[in-house]
Amino acid sequence: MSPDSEVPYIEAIKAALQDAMRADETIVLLGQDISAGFPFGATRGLAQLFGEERVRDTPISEAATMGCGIGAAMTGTRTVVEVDFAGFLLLGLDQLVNNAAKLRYMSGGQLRVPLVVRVGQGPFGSFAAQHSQSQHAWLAAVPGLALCAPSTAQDAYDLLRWALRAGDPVVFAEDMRLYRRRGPLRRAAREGAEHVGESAPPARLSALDVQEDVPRARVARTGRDATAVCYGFGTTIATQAAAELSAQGIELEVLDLRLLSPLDEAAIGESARHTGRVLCLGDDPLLGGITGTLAAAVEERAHGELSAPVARLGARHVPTPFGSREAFVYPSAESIVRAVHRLVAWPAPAQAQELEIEHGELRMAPG
Amino acid sequence: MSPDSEVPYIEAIKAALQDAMRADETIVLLGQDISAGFPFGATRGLAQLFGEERVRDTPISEAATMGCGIGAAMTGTRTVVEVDFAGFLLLGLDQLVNNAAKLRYMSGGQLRVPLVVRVGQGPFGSFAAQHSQSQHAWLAAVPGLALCAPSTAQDAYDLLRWALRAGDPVVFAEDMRLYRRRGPLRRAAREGAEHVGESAPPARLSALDVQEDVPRARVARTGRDATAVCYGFGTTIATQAAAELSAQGIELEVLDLRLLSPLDEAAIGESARHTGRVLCLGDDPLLGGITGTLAAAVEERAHGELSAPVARLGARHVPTPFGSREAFVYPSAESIVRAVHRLVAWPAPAQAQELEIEHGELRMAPG
Amino acid sequence: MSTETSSRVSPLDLYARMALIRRFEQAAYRAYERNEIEGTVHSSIGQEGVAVGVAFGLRESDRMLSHHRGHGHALAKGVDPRRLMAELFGRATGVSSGKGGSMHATDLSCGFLGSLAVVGSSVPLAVGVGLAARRAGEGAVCAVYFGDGAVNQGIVYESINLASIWSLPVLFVCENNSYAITTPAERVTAGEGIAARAATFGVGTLSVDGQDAQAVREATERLADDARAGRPGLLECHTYRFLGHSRSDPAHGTYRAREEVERWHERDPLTLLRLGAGLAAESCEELEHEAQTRIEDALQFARDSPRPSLEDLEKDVWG
Amino acid sequence: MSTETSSRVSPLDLYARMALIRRFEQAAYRAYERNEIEGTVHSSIGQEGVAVGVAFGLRESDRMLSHHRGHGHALAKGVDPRRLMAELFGRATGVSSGKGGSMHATDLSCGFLGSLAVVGSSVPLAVGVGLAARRAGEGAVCAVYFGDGAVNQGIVYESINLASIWSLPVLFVCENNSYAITTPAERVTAGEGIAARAATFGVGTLSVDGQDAQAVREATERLADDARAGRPGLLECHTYRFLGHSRSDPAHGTYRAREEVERWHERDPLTLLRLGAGLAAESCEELEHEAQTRIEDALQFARDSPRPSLEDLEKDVWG
Ligand SMILES: Cc1ncc(C[n+]2csc(CCOP(=O)(O)OP(=O)(O)O)c2C)c(N)n1
Ligand SMILES: Cc1ncc(C[n+]2csc(CCOP(=O)(O)OP(=O)(O)O)c2C)c(N)n1
Ligand SMILES: [Mg+2]
Ligand SMILES: [Mg+2]
Repeated sequence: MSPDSEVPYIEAIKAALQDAMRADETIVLLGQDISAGFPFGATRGLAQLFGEERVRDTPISEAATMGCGIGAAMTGTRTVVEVDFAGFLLLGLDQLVNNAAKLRYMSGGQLRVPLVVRVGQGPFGSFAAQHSQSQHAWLAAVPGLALCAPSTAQDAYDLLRWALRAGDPVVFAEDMRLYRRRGPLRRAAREGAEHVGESAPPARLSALDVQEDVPRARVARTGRDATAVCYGFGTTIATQAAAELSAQGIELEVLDLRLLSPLDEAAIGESARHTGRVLCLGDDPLLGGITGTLAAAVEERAHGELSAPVARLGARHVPTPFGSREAFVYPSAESIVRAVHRLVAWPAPAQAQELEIEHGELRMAPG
Repeated sequence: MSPDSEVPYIEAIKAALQDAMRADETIVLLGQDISAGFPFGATRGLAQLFGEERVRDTPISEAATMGCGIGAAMTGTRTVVEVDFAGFLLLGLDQLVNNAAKLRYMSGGQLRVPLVVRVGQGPFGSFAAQHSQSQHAWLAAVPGLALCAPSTAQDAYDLLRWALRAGDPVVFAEDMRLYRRRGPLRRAAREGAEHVGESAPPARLSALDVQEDVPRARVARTGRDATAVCYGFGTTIATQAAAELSAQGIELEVLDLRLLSPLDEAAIGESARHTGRVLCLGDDPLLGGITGTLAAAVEERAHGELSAPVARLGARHVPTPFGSREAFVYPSAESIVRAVHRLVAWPAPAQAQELEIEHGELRMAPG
Repeated sequence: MSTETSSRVSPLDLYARMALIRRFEQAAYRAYERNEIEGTVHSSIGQEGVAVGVAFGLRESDRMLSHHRGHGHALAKGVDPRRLMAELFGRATGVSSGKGGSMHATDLSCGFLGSLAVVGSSVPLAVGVGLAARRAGEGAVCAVYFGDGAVNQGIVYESINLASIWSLPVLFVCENNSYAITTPAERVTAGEGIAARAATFGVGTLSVDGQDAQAVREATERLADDARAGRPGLLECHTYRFLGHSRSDPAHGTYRAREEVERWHERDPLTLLRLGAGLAAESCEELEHEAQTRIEDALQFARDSPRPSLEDLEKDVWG
Repeated sequence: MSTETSSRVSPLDLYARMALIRRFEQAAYRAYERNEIEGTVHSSIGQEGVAVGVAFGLRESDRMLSHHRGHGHALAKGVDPRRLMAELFGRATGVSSGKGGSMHATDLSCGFLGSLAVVGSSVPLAVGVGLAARRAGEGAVCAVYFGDGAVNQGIVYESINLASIWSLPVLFVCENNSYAITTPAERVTAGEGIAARAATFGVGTLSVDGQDAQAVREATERLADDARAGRPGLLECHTYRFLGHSRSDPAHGTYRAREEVERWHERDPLTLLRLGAGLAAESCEELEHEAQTRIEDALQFARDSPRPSLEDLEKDVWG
């Protein structure tokens, strides 16, 4: 692969798995139909390269597979468990939350669980309510897990390489809408050399004292008028919206969080203070979802320096409907454009009045 | 039971089950050791009253038990599934989230699932990390579920009676720290007569259009200086804190949400605009937890009418440690008092400066 | 023996329904390839003997739950092909108002409680349906389908155990088509298979040739009668899907050898029934023609139907 | 036969370890009643034959996972009673630094990977441990305990299946004490029980008298040897807990008849071994005295130890 070729996100994931498995012989992959690379191709060909001992097709036993991954990880075999759709993660959630995330703590530090769980997120393929869901707040809220939500092919590669060096469990949330999107990819020449960008020094990110280097948030596009705080597919549509807004003379800064736990609140505060107007984007519902945490972080880090109330755009509070109607439930470039228009117009007299009547006006569902 | 006797919260739950089972012959209880009333006594004696056909001891099969409850509920047998500790809920979560919450939607309204899931929340009994957790944001974020978090014996009774008349699934989150607390209890003379207080008309609460009457939030104590937005055990400690603060001349309003989904945002806005200073209390972590949603609702409903940044108090971002050390992780009356002191002092010059240096200062973990 | 059913079922009835399913699946698959249908389509072509044998072995008042490969189950239970096709097309006239799609079709009017997409997850629901039926004194059995892939989901065993200790009217039907997507059953399923496993949980079990609709129907009747009397049962049907798992995999060439697929094609359930029951060629052709007409009508109905409105999409969440 | 173990194990060794466990459990229970120990204490009194039989049937390099009733398992595997008692007391000197407590004790130094509180949830971990051991070419077996109550958790079957298809060195040990809290096993477990169930998943199974430590040890050796050679096994041990489930239920009078409890008291594993192996009364008394001394020392150690600091409580979360 030449350094500057554009590859799909899913290929970047495969490249990361392949390079990491080459660098670290302990790595084992577990998942359904992974030797065939079904359904999205993330593991296609890896069984041929590394053998079926390391690329193991599992039965449809999500709970035991997760538990098996944990047991192997805690005794020296770094494990990657693949869960194709968010909906199926629920079956292994007891193992992930009660065991993977807590074993180190409960054992007084004796056990470490270097497990990576790759899980598809978001709506994709019109598979309806049970397949399509977003679990970012859920997973971020579990002490003992880190949560990656990469938005580009390069980040998919770099963050997965990083996750595969971490000493503790990482959930790798892959927005399925990104799988086919292409982007430049530079693979690491040697172990540890990938481009995670600026990495936080051992520091207090969010509520957590972290000893390891953690990739920081990244300004994906600079702007002066407003900030979109986003991750995963949100970064894609925010960037699209930014281009459209720019043509209208509005410069939207796009802050790509990359990780949701630990959360780079310092970067959120910085961008919020810079633009003074912030839109927090998420794919889970506004009630209980990640946008609440992001908005609170903005307020806490930029209080008194905002020119408009923090706006949120999340999923409608409905299960995902079947078919292309799913798009109706989630934020889009269009709904971002609309939200930013209102943010930058604040406090336009008409709207100010509207807000007097109906508080919470700037808390938006898409459409 | 005389109308004004004080009874423990757990007895109020039992009374609600008993009265509801008398009024509605279809109700069946499912759970482990429930005929013996183990472990907290919520069902003690009910098997004698209603027979083992209606009070069914299950094997330790949380997933199938939840699924069985759903199947029965959707075909005419209203079911109450008991899950003693939050940690065990994870085993039935696929059934709860992918089936109970979505079947009505996915079937175009043909299926209704009048299931009530009673689940213990919070730390209790020093049982350590796997037993003790709080899942309020998780459950509130599931479209298709309602989430009750009653704080008093009367509310435990009233809200459970309400849940047992609802047409759709309700998760009944019982903070285990409340089980032994006593309060007055008035049982409903007849079906539907319980005191759910003011009930919302079919209305848009949170992001959800709700046809049924839904119990509203309740001002548990009025105050002019600051508001604690809380639920469950949080209401108890906020009320304790309010008494202490009152002796110091600070009047804390305590807004007891009662339900977290649908969320009574109008009541939050009203109290926030009234006092201008708000502390949001939760038992899940600040990152990804319910306090983010609550704080965002405050900002959205009371923007421009607040005299201080919204403060949050949630769980530390750690698993629950063993033993009485668990108290260290969760908010307490003392940490509320400290937080309110800082809220009402805002913007005291010294602190204002402190906030300049360290944003997010008013986002507090306990202690 | 459930005389209520056996008496009224003729081989021609079975054939007619199988032909209907076959045409429906072919039409749906083509519509899917033309992108008229979104999402995915899991075809049951080759497995019609199971769908029809089970449904005709049950009473009309019995209930059914299914999984991701459920069109045939639904049609066999009596779901209107027009409304099922409309559901696949995501139209408001679909059985689930177009909000469920291929994997989430429900039609309460004929006891088809629904299909679910999470492998194994419909199985415990059947236990609850059985419990409710028993409490209502209905004598209705609930049959629930799952595949060979689902036999390694623990919830299946939890469910069988529950039905067994509570003596509920539940019939567990394992549609063993030897593969879960690309994975051969024997590579991921240790030991003696689902029937032997289930027997140790105290339920009655039968294993039958799923290509033989009559054998499936008879076995279903026996186990359903037992279930009604308080002994739940498990029926394993050996069958084969003639097409790939879904669009993304070919019928053969990767994980299945061409010869294997061809061998199974020789055991087409429609052919087997026609020959086995000595059905006249013309009768069969007529039935197939009828099926074809109904399916064309169903396609037209689906195409002509509107999608759910945005308002509809916010309905039926809670309250 | 695993000569490495059998040769070095004398009945006196077994007796000594059972006596240690018995004294530990008695002391812990009393400390719990005095509120010196918080949370809960699940006593294994009456079940020492299983703990010691299994641990002594394994090699020192083998690993073990346990559940909520795990003190005996830990001590049998070699965990220091001082540090285990300190863990129950929630002290920083405990094996898990006082952050895990009675239900979450881990001591990697002797291959005791830990106890977990969610019923059934440690079982799949053993499969992973077996996988890692096999990949490392270690030849170490991982034994994992669960109770009769856990046999209705589906994850147990998923795990047995996984170990079986992958031929992993795992020994599943069901400690069948006939009750899960107040619930008799036969009321919630249909069919033929865990050994028969497991056999259909292709693993080797043995059922033994759990009160007979020597029988347990021999069965463990056999199954562990098989597991090392690539055939996982399941050992069911019939035993009884002499006390209630935890503090809140009495030993007898509610769900267990006094006579039943008394009948099992006659099958005390210590007495059975003393009589069965013809151990001299003085030797046994001496061992019990020794155990008593060690446990008193352990208690003192626990009491004298500090609790974890608030700083410690924020450690070991992530990164
Ligand atoms: C819990 C879960 N895991 C994975 C999937 C993805 N998936 C869909 S169908 C399928 C194979 C099912 O095989 P089987 O049960 O044999 O049914 P068949 O497709 O052969 O009819 C898988 C793995 C799923 N839907 N649910
Ligand atoms: C998943 C789960 N459900 C329920 C419980 C509560 N609980 C603790 S111990 C126990 C009984 C376990 O019985 P068994 O497996 O027979 O072990 P024993 O206590 O008899 O040793 C139960 C139900 C739990 N810890 N985990
Ligand atoms: Mg199959
Ligand atoms: Mg037991």
